[in-house]
Amino acid sequence: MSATAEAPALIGTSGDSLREAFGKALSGLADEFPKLVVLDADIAGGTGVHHFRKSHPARFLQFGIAEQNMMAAAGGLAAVGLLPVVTTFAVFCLRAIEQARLSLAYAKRNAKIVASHPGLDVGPDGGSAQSLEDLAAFRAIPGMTVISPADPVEMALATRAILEFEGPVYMRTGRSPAMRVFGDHHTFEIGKGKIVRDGSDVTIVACGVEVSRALEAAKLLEQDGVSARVVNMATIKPIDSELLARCADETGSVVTAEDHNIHGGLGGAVAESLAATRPCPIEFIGVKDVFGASGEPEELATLYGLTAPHIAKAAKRAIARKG
Amino acid sequence: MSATAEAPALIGTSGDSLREAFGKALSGLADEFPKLVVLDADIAGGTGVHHFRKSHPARFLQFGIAEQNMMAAAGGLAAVGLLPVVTTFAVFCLRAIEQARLSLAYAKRNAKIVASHPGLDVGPDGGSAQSLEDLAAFRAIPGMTVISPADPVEMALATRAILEFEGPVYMRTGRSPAMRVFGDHHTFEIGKGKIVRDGSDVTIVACGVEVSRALEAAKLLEQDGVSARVVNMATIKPIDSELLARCADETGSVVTAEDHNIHGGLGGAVAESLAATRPCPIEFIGVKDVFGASGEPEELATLYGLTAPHIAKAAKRAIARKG
Amino acid sequence: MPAQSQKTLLKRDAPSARELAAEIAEAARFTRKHAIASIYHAGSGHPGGAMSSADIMACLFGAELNFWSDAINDPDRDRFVLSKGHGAPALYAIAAHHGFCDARAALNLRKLGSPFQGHPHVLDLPWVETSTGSLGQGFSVALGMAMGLKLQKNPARVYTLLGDGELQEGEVWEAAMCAAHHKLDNLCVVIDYNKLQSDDRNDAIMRLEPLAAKWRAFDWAVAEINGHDIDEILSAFRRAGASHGRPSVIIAHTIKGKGVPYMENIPHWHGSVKLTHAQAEEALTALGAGRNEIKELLDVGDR
Amino acid sequence: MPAQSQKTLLKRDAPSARELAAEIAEAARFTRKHAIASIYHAGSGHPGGAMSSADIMACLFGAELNFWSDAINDPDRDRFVLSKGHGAPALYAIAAHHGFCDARAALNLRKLGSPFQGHPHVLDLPWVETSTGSLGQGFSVALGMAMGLKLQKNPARVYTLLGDGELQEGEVWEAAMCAAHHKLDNLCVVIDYNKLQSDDRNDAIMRLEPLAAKWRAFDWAVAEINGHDIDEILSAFRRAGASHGRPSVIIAHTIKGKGVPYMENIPHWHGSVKLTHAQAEEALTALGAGRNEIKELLDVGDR
Ligand SMILES: Cc1ncc(C[n+]2csc(CCOP(=O)(O)OP(=O)(O)O)c2C)c(N)n1
Ligand SMILES: Cc1ncc(C[n+]2csc(CCOP(=O)(O)OP(=O)(O)O)c2C)c(N)n1
Ligand SMILES: [Mg+2]
Ligand SMILES: [Mg+2]
Repeated sequence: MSATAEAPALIGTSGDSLREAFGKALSGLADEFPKLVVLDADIAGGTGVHHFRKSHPARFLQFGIAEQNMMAAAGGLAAVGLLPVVTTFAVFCLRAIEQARLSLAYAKRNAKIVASHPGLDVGPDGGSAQSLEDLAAFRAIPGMTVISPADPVEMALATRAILEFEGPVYMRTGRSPAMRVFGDHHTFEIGKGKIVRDGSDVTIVACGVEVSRALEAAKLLEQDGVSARVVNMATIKPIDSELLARCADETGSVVTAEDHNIHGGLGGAVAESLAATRPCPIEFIGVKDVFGASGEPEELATLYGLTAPHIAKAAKRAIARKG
Repeated sequence: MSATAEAPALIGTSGDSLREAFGKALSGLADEFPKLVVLDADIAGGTGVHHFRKSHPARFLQFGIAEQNMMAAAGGLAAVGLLPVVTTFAVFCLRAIEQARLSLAYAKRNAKIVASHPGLDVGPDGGSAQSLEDLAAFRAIPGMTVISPADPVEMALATRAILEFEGPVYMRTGRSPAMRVFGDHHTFEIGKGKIVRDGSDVTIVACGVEVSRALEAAKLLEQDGVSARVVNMATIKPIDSELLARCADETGSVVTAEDHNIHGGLGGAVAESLAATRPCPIEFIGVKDVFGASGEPEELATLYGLTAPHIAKAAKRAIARKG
Repeated sequence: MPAQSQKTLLKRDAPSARELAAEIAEAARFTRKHAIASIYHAGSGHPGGAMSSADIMACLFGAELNFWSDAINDPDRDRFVLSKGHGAPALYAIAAHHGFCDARAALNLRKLGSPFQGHPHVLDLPWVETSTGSLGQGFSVALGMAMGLKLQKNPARVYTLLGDGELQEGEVWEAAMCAAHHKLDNLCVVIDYNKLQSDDRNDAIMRLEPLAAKWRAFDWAVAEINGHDIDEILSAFRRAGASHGRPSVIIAHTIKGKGVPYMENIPHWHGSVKLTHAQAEEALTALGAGRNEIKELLDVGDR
Repeated sequence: MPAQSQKTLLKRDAPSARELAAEIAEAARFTRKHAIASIYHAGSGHPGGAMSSADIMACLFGAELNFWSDAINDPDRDRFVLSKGHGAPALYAIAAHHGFCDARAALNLRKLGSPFQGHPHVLDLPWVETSTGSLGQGFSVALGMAMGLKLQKNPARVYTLLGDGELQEGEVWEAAMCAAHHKLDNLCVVIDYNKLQSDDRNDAIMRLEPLAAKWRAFDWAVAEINGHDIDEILSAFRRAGASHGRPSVIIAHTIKGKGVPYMENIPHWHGSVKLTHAQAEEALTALGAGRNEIKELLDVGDR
């Protein structure tokens, strides 16, 4: 038998990516949510829902490479009492955003959109595939809840939470192997941020893959005698304004960190919230309004300024700006 | 001859709407910009480019009701040396945003997107047609310039400016009759905000139809002894951070006002900018994360909180929050 | 208004064919008159496409959909989606005719506080099945309903009305391909083929012909009919209902503005237009309204 | 690599038909081998669709496009858009074969700092005509180019290669309708009809047949050919070039993974896959590479 008779190694079906955690969680929840149906546009292997296809083939709905039709059809499935979960890459969710707006959000459908391949985390596919806009764009849709969990444990919890939640949700997963941030007793509640490390000089508010980098940054800062608080802000919308105001009060400065354009996403949500409650200096970690490129996620994070040292430096700048 | 033999009165071809000003300006500039071509998706009568169709039929390109193809095709037209201006309603620009992202912005094409029918200004067509998301969504695209002029005079100037500017631009016009704000000697520069009324207690930063309402608010505030500065922030991206920081320094509090969701648009841009330079209390005037409804624009502005009295109240709240 | 008030499979309970056709013709006239009146009161709206679709809508609501107005929450009801959402005035009028809403209330088209928005909105009116207004989407939503009903072994059928200009949206062909692939024979598309769209004739804007060949190549069961002939419409629905393993499309040749001579086949009357009192009066007269009825229709409201 | 170095209308300067076919076959082999090697080095990428399109790409670059690599800025050059952007490895390889870029540099596929991104990017490589990677868009961009060239009375032609799965995108049918309406006979679409897409056969994911009937109904000049037969490909291009008043589509029946037996017709090899050294070696051997060539192709770079 030739070496090549084995199945090829599909990239990124690595057991520890957020998309895998999502796909497995979804399969596991299927019996508990009998109305759940999963919609795919020919990238189940990429989004993690190949697990669901295997476990529940009759409730796996194939739309082909046609994201607009899939997104609006989810509205029809919800209208007849099913619980549709639309899955594709983040950048192709953007392709169907007007459908998400009218046929899901405007109609207040109980439908979920789950987007894999967000941000630089996409890696070698390159700039065309790296969505840096989705958090901003979906956040602007009235009534749309926007979530970006941080690790596989939280992803599993969030998957349950969005199925229990009534209303349209946009949730990011991730392509690359994700660091484990939380223990087995982690809990997740939509709309609630969580202090995952305490500190008094500055608060780092992060989501998605940036949470583990923020924790790393906090360690770096500690070595320099800076006490940094880290908040996992897994729900970007509605943002936890109460927690943010408290953190601003208690630490006096903030850094936001996200794998997204610095405009309009988590940073925008935090800036809006604090400007309305407790204005304070904020430094923004994110991609600085340029497109990404091919490369490994860690290389890209370094090049575009998303790593722990970048966050730590930003924290010092934020602290220096305190009134 | 029966009364009905006359042509019907097309709604909103009122001479003083922003879309009309845009359509006429475009026609007027055609000879100066010989590479200019105008793309339409069967709503020339709605976007104002029926003027261009009439004056320059050979350079008016009809794409039918197919916004995605139109948007990406603009990339091809630009690639072969033409200067394409894509026109449709704001909500249908959203339908083609992934095309704008990849085939225009990522490819750095010199192409312009001009969107009519933004926000509540759309009026009786109702919530489905009232785009409250476009400023946020297009602002998140790397390298995309985002503009929303305030009155017909400025619209004419901005139309010239975007044709002279090299790179992708998203510009909002407007459906309803617009108040004249500026005199004949008004000037317009992309990326520059402008103080259109001076004041010292608070700065109202507005764009589009909200500029005239902001000026009205400043008058109301004056009667109450409050001195409000009004900034016309016609360029939402890149935002004029320098001017904003100066206004925050000099007036200590800010109100933003836009015909858009309060999340991610002008308010978001201002909040991000000031958080990075000169944090101060901001109050946000915009649609509060709900969809609009049918009604006349002024009625809707009242219902959803976009009028001068709403702005004036917000200004007082902002002032009260000054440290 | 039909006499029955409990949910009824109309196809079984129908009166004689001739009586039914007369009822439907009357409903279509009502639809046209009320649509015109509501657009007049609104001061804006799209009359042309409301007129062209009135007979189809009257057949749907009068004979084809399997329920009356008291069964709007019955899970077994057929679904109707007005994918060409700007045709709302016709939907509101036929719904009013069948008692889904108050006919005078429905004249408050496009007014603040009224549920009769410019485009139908599912949260405003309980018998509107989904929100439309952005062309192409209603078809996809209808497809999702058809798919979901089949999955749940619900025998209800799903109908959706599309404009011809709407067929230029790529989403329509995504949905067409998908419905055929999934053999959604519980889905029936009707095309209001009035040959005009916003600005001009389809042929001038973006040619659709050969239209039946397109749908056949997308593997649909295709019927071509006169969309103003009630017998033809009803029999096309019957044949669609018998289609096995394939979704059905009914290409209904219509006249935009049908019934209002000065509007017929004139692109300008697509909308959104403001009707003068004289124009509304002339239209209603042409539609057979007497002086009292005209007064009643045009003198309510503020204008 | 061709001898000419100034811009040349290949169609006129072609060597004998037999020589040309031999040159193209050699270019196709080069393309397949380099695509495999680059995907091996990248550790990810889509081999199946690169293999299926190699012969078409070789015909395009070797005979059909009217320019050599020194004329990439000539406004009169023909344009080629790889609408199925994930086929980039084949594009980079054939471009390297014809001297548009360095062949060894092109092995740096998907690497940080390399211009050979996972999907072709116009700002990274001067001979890439537009950025692709989101299916459907390249076709529309090509349409815009064809329209713009015609407007400017430029006789250059525009070619674009689409995947079969890509045809499920509605944007493709928007563009198809639009190109026919505007009579863009300077536009030629080639479909890499390898019957497979990401996850499975088209038939299982979303049926495309009857495919030729669809394009005919959208009013295109249609040719169906064997996409691995160089004479058939060249003659289809010739007929497309003679089409008057209509855009042309060439439905090229191909085999996904063609040339690498263990990949042929196996959906898994669509991508994005990681090739082991043994797999790459076996593929290159099947493609006719000798031991030295294999060593040369696989031992550059870090892996
Ligand atoms: C996606 C989208 N693009 C544009 C419009 C604006 N629009 C409203 S109606 C219309 C013309 C529709 O023509 P057709 O489908 O033929 O409708 P009918 O003739 O039946 O009125 C257009 C372009 C829209 N509603 N949705
Ligand atoms: C709009 C869009 N949706 C999804 C994808 C993800 N994707 C990349 S390749 C592919 C399959 C393409 O199949 P096909 O067009 O047949 O290409 P080929 O067989 O020639 O490789 C998919 C779904 C994409 N690139 N763009
Ligand atoms: Mg029509
Ligand atoms: Mg294929």
